[in-house]
Amino acid sequence: MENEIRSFVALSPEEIDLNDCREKIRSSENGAECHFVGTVRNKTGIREVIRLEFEAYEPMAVSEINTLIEKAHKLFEISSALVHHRLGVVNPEETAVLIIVTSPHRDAAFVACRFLIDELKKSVPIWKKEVYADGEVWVSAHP
Amino acid sequence: MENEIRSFVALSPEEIDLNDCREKIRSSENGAECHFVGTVRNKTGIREVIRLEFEAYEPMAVSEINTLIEKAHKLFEISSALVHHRLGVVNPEETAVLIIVTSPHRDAAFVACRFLIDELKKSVPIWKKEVYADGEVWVSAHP
Amino acid sequence: MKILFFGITKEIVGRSELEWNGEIPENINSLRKILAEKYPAISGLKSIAFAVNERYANDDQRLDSKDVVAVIPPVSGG
Amino acid sequence: MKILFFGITKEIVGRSELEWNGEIPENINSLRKILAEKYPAISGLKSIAFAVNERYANDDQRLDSKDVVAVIPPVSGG
Repeated sequence: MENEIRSFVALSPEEIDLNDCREKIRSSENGAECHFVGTVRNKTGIREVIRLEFEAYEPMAVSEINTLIEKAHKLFEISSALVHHRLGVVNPEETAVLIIVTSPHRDAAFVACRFLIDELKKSVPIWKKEVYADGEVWVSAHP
Repeated sequence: MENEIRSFVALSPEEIDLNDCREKIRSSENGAECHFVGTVRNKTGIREVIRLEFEAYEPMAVSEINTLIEKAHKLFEISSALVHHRLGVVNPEETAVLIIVTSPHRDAAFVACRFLIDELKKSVPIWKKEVYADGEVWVSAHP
Repeated sequence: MKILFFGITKEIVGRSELEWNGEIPENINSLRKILAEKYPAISGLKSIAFAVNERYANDDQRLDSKDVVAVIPPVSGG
Repeated sequence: MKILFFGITKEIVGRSELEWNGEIPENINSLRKILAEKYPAISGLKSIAFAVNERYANDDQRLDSKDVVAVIPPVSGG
């Protein structure tokens, strides 16, 4: 069916390989792919980040991400979407999240990719703890 | 210097490897990466595309791309940019163009990546011929 | 009724889940008040959302003894 | 003066470059007219831009015998 979307959602402790992920949702009918890669910075302000620790309410996070992909598919003309988020310890320079959207049109690919990362950050039950040499903080927890 | 941009521009007949390209401009200070990948579709409308052939006015194309990267760097808070375009024969499903932008901020990464592909398509002297089973067309050449 | 805790609320409460053996609160808002009283540090957070059976729930959503309720501190994925 | 042709203009003209041995046209606009006359198929294209020494040039840019001029049909990279 032309109007179906291929999608792939994963939460996992393993490192994310971009080329592997692309293979999961590629097709020969789409000219445009937009990717967003969120990587772990080695600093927050002036504090050195040693590692991140991600935790998720896994079944709900997966279903919320699938709902976002369905919304993106209704709003924009996209053919496939992949959202892969790390769990557990993630070290600086590693990929924490990868989003891939394919479409026949680059406009839709960009806008849908942006939509997915923006909404993921707003509503998907995943939490990030930043660990420094001298302490740790659950990001965004306090006012 | 904090305000310098790392950039990498290439026009080449070799296949483009995304992971290799990311390595060329990555740093541990940037949390956001946006990629645009333009791949060759196997159809234009209903015509089956056998292959594309790209040609460029190489020195001018490279300098125009560098100018676009400088503009993007002035307009948006980005840390690095890579533009890699294929030349010669490119087959369906292969990558024709790859753009990578890194930034501390995902907003800047998305907007600058979009800017670079849009402007590349408007002004960089690269030409694409679509080859079908029964003919060929220089894309956009005629009204 | 089962209650799940994540992120900073798991640290505040000291456990990731608990079986609610008392009277079932009337709705999410009642549960919110009970938890705030029992764990004052929760009130110091930017916000708390709730999910019932893996879906976000409004404050007026009624609760049942078979529900799985999740306490959701501000999310910070990505 | 050297003139370079690319894409469809290379096919129309039948070569990728030519050495201009005649009188140097006053400016890009003059050259545009000469080429359109010599190669009528060029007029059928959506547009033609020119570059002088690897930079885009306006129609009033003056030409010199040492210039390298590129004839640029509609670009279609990406």
